[in-house]
Amino acid sequence: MRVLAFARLRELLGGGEVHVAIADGSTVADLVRQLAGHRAEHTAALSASRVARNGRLAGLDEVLGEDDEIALLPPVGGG
Amino acid sequence: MRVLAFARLRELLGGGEVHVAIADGSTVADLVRQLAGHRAEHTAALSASRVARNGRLAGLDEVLGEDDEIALLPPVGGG
Amino acid sequence: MAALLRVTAEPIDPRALEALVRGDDCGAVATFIGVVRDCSDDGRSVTRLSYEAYETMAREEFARIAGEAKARFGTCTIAVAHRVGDLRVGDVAVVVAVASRHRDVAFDACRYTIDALKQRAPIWKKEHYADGGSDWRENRCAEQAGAS
Amino acid sequence: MAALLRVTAEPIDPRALEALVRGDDCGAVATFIGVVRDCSDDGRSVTRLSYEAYETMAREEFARIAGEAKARFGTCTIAVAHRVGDLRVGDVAVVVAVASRHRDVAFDACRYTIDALKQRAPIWKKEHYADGGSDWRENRCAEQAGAS
Repeated sequence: MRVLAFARLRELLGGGEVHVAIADGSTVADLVRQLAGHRAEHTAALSASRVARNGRLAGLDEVLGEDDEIALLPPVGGG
Repeated sequence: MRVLAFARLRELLGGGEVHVAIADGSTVADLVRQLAGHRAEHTAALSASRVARNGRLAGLDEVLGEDDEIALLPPVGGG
Repeated sequence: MAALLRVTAEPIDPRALEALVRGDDCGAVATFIGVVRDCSDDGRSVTRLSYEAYETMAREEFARIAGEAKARFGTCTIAVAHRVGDLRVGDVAVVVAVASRHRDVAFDACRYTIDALKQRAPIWKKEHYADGGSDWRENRCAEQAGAS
Repeated sequence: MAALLRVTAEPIDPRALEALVRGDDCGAVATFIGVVRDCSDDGRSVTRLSYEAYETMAREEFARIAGEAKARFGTCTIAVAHRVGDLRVGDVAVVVAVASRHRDVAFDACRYTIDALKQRAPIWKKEHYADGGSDWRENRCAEQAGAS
């Protein structure tokens, strides 16, 4: 699936749009674990971030669909 | 002496700058009475107004000097 | 230049006022623009306004207000421009621009300055109505001492 | 048009934003301009910033914030523009313009909107320092729930 990454997470994951193959029935938490991949810096950055699903903040237990637009949102700094 | 009049008082007194002959030792209150001259509309407008002497609000008992700049200030409406 | 008041018969450019107050250490500019409305506070249809000012005293009053704002809220730079003469609906009557390092100071000082100016600056407004009438309008007041 | 958010890589003209919100029944316009400072909150010398935004979500978040502001403070029209890309010291990063009949509503809604946008809009800022370093800076937060 398609995952948008911003700011620090964009840099860590090597791009603003990353493609991830997920198993059927995966949740937001599963996706986050998969993206972190036991890398300490990734884990820290992801745990400080929120996940949006189709433009709304998502809970960790929400089940993902292949067509969802997932976005990884580090702490914001606009304005 | 020279008296500046603004807004409603400018219109009532027939000009933005009026010249008034005052007796030696006249106070602000004397000047106001003299300007009102028993005319009801003038008296009402002056009693709702404040008097500035050389750019600062003046008390009624202050004694005027010939060189003072006196200004008649109706309730303000700026902004 | 820490405080500036302009009384002018020319149209006011809020951007020019902001340029006066801004500096490289300023992260925030709060600007208030007062515009001539088509309707008075009591619901009459307004066609134009005329403003007049006792300019020398207005300048002194503004300097006092700016000093108070800085003492209360913190370091900032404040500029004000007020139109005099005839204005039409949609014209800018007054602009207050405040620049500061942070936005709380800019907002607080901007609001304090326009509130105090409306109460205290020797500036007067005459409203002209669609029905042909006109009236000198006073701002709702705080303290107001009669002169006689 | 009661609420508008623009995310743009082009310089922002606050006057154009004010023109969008103003109408003949609006007596007050309150505008906040956020400007790139030469110094970070922790005192480092800043040479430039880069902003990025999740634009579709930022637009939805702004619509929610504008709705909250109107519900709390009263009728007003709100527009926001936020720069993205590289900005230098003195560049305008964000503008919030609010027009209303009276100034209290305009001031309150303007301040609420910029405060909420800084807390909630999916927009990010990287500071670049004179010493060659850089850092993603987060705004001091209200509620912040971790994702994992």
